[in-house]
Amino acid sequence: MDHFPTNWGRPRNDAFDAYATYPIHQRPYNGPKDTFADGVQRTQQPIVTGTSVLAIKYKDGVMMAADNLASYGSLARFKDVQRLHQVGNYTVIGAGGDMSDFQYIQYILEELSIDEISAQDGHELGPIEIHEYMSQLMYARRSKMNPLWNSLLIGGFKDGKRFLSYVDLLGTTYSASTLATGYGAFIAQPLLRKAVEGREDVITEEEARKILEDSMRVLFYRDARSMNKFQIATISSAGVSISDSMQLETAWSFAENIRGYGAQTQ
Amino acid sequence: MSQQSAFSSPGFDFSNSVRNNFLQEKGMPLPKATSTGTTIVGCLFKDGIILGADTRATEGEIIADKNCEKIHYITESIRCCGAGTAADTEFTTATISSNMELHSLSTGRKPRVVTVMTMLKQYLFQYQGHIGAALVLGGVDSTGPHLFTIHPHGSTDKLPYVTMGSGSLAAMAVFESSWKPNMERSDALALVSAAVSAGIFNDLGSGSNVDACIITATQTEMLRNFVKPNERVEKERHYTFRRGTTAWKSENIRDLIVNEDITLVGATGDAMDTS
Amino acid sequence: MNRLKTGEVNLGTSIMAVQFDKGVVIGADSRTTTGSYIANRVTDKLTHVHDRIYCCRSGSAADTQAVADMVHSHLQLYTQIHGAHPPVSSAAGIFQDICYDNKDALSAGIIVAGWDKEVGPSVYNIPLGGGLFRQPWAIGGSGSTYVYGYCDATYQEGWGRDETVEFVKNTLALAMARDGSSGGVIRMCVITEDGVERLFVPGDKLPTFWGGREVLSGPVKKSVEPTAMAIE
Amino acid sequence: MFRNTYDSDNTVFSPQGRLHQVEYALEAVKQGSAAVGLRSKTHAILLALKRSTGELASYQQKMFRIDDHVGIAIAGLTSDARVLSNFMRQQAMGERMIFNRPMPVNRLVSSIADKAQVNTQEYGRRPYGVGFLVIGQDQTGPHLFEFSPSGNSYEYYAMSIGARSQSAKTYLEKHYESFADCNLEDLIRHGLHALRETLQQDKELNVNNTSVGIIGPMGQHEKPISPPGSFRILEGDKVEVYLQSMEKKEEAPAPVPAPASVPDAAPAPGSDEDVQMSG
Amino acid sequence: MISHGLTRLSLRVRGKLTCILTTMTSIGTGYDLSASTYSPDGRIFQVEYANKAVENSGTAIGLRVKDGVVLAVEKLIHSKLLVPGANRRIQTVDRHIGMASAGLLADSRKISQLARDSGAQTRKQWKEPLTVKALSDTVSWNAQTYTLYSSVRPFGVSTIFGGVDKSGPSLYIVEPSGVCLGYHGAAVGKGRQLAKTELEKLKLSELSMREAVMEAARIIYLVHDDNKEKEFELEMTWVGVESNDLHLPVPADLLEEAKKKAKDALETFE
Repeated sequence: MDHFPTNWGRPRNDAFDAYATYPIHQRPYNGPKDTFADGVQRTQQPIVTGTSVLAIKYKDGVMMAADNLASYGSLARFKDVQRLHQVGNYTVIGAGGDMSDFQYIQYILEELSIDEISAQDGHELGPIEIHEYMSQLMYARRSKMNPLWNSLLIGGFKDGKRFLSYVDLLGTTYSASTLATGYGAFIAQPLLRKAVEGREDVITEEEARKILEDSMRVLFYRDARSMNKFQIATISSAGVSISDSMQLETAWSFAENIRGYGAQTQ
Repeated sequence: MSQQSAFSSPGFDFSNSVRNNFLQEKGMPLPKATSTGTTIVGCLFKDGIILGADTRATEGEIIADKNCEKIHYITESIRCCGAGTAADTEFTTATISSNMELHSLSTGRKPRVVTVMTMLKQYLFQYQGHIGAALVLGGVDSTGPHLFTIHPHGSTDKLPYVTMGSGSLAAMAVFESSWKPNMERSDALALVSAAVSAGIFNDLGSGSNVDACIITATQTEMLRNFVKPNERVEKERHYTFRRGTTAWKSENIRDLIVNEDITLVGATGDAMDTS
Repeated sequence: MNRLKTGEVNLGTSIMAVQFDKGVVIGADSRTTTGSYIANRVTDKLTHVHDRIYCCRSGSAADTQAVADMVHSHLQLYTQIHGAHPPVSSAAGIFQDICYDNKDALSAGIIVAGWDKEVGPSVYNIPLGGGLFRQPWAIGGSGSTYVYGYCDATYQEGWGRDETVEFVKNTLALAMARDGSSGGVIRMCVITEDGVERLFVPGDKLPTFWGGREVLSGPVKKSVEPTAMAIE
Repeated sequence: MFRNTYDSDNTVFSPQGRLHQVEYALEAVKQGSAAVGLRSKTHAILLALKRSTGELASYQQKMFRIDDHVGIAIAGLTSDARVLSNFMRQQAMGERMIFNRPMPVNRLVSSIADKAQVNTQEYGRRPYGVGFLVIGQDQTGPHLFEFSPSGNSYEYYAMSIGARSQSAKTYLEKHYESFADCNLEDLIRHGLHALRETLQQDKELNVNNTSVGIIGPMGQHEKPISPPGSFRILEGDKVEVYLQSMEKKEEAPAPVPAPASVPDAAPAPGSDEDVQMSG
Repeated sequence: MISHGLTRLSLRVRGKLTCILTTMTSIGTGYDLSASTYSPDGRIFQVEYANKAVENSGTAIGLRVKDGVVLAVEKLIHSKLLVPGANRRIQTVDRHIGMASAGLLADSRKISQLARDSGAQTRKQWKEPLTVKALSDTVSWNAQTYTLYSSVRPFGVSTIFGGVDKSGPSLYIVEPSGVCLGYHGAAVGKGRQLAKTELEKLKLSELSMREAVMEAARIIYLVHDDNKEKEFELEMTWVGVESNDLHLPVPADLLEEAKKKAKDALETFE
């Protein structure tokens, strides 16, 4: 018997279990089986998700941006989520992908920070150490077939050096002067590269901010899981600062006189 | 031997599963679990709880038992009706009943219905629905009368009138139309038997007789086969032959007991070598 | 995405919690279904986990009951160890831990709400994957998708108790009217420092909204007022 | 049989609140030949006296590399040292793998100190019978630490352990204020002078019995090191140039202290033999 | 057996005044060789001996004042080769809690490990920072188990835990016996008697953290016995309003000021 009362007492299959009395919740299936059908499936799927994170190097350090949205499928479910997270005094980690896994990562890093503080010996974790740690963690988890479903950008500034690198749910890492995750890799990255590459040591803070804002605007236009409310983090010799949430001006007026999709003119 | 090993691969032999699949495709059914395609109900009345159940057990389209008992004993004043896989319901309630007895001995108190409910739901949740027991739990304890349903995955409901099993829809229809708070004992009993009867007559998985159990603060009354609406009538014709119908010519009686004489050889036996 | 085990008892649900200055209002419908059969039409989905902390359950009935029972037990332990009431954040954190660690095995969407000494009223949302989000108001369950717009348009900060109760009641009534898996009665709790007050709206006394004809009708016949025949 | 009632077991406090078994373990350190460590603003170095059990035997190993940025010199039970140094290597490698950084030296020393503490508190164990001098360089510069079987670790400007280490200590205490600004060659010369103090009267430092461990930039007598500044051990002929630089013993600036003032004479390290486990 | 009973009786009658005497006489009786053995008069000597290890150590004090907690330690310098400031005796347990201890330093490191684990456990289980009280309870519970068995020895440290949590500033001492008590002003180690006397003179609940730093320095300088002891180094940390509720070393300039004032006060005191 399953526990679908509408099935109770009604024949489902004349040859077998005429009264729907089979006890297991999954009805037995005797057809050909997939080789992996009995394997433990642990690679879940992201449920509450964040979209792109952008980051660039500029004259004084690193600047990152991410919007405040956590989606639930196509539902814009949580609209005030911070996806840029400060770790220690020199590092910001920005996350796309599953937000519950990101919260877990934040917890892990908090424990790590407290261990580091407790030592009180003048050693502090910088972006390089945190990136290495995260890449080991992400790779270890994917090797257990149980990945943390995120793509992360880690940016920082320590001992006069800026640092920017990427790590994702597979443990893949790479580094560049501009980085973008999720849809940003397709939409924003070309813009960022054009604006930044070769000019990393020239771009001022104002200019860097403008580059990121322009990219965030395009993402808002073209990424269906994005939102026009975001934060910018700057990491430089002055330390870490994560801005309040902000909104961008967007342009729509050009559309007012568009008529139809072809020959139509009015 | 060498011939054989050359043609059979080492490891597990799956040839039977191929055969079984073939047989099944040809319409040969797999063995089935005995289940209680069932109507079980419970309702609250003025003085306590009345539980009701039909008595049919099925094995596919075969009626395996025409008069089984589906109201199981938990404690003197707590009873539990089971629907689903017969073996699962019986062993589940028996296990919990045993645990309740021990629990009551160790605490020196009479068990409460919520305790039973909690133990049952935790037990079933642990098995994630693989134990196919759908239960109606009722009883009276120091805190009054209580009635619960427990689903196989471990969820519970607390309601004044409940039904479970394949006949639950038919039975619930009766309750939803006629149940009232604070019913008299006789009215409640009639309602319960009407609800079970609705299952018996309208659900193919339920049938035979109505069992009922009335639990009040002071006593528990088990009314086995309270209503027997499907009494089997006497067969109209007999096929037994009168003694002496067949004639015989000779008589030979043999003793089936064989007597044997046993003679002990070397009565002293050899001494055991203990060197 | 069918995360429910086949045949499992489902809280196809509308649940909600809203914070106001002195406390929180939580609410839920009362329908429990298996498939399209209503297994329980008067379910109580507002579950006590501590004196001033409740949760609203959605998803599998078995899973959410088991999780709530575990959290309840944890919080009793907290009180024993610390000799003080647990903060709502701790309760929500325990819910998250269980939901996150067992995300493959559970289908539970839970809203935790309550009042504590440190921060006053608070509402936490723990959706399917085990994330934890603090919100001024939260909705959940299958019915919630139909009323996001209503909530966005209606909710305002700074409400008192009565306005908040009205908001919860209306939101749930709207969700129940459009979601087949939600229905029955509305149960609400007002949790404040002083206590927990239960509110009940029976199924026949739900607030009603537009329920007119949804088909275009022909021209309405002009009813002619019968006039008294003139008697010469 | 025992010196007193309270010294047979590491889980027993004496009425004075002392742990005799731990104190005896400290004596085991003094059975080993001496090691000296000192540091400047740029370098940290170790010097150790190697013993040989006989004409045909090779000289013992007194120094171990832990990682590029850490090295140790030991005094006491060599077998215990191998266990602990192996543990340190694992810790250092773990830190490189997980955080991509050289492990902070103080944490590395603390990790074995914490390991040693357990052996002073739980029944059925004995405290480790070996002391370390640890030199290392990390983000906060060059360091010198002492690890002892009591589970303590301290950071020093200069330190010596092992047999007759008190004599070396006296030399170091007299000169330590000048170490900070020394170049590598001067630092080694100071180290050799200190180490010489621990020798028996008729012995001299030579290329066979002297080891020098260095962390820090290449010195003027050295060939390039890879990676630059990493831990290296100088032995044999490579030590010669430094031995040459020493001043004659009679002219040595440190006065040889009277043997009576050496407080570590308690169990009288009579022979020059190395301590063996079976011993 | 009879004589045993008499001994016990007589010891009870004589009571506390004979404490030192009985300590001495217990040596060599065999009742003081294990934490799992009572002496005939109901004492556990191993725990008392562990206290001796504490008493041989430099003094550590803690002051709980209106807006925070100040911890100070008289760190005895056994060699002038030691790097000043490097070998800390005050440790950090969590962002908001510090500990100062007197006794076997290696044991105190183990205590700090226990304490940090307890912090991590609290954050994991309850998603909140642990309170100083809960921390001290956990550590004392652990310390107590080390007084029960012959297979281990008690911890040879008394630890002062100080921090700021949701109930405000708090200060506790955990002793080798596992006893755990809260204090306004706490002192352990060699000079604790004098330190306590000095602490009692202060109106601790009215002091500010800065004032407490001055007082703490003065007390440490006061209890240090120049004649008997080696050199010492004053180590001081605080947690509270001044440090943004983080456990941090007292800023260098303030520490210097406090040292100077303490030395001046010492001269006038004498």
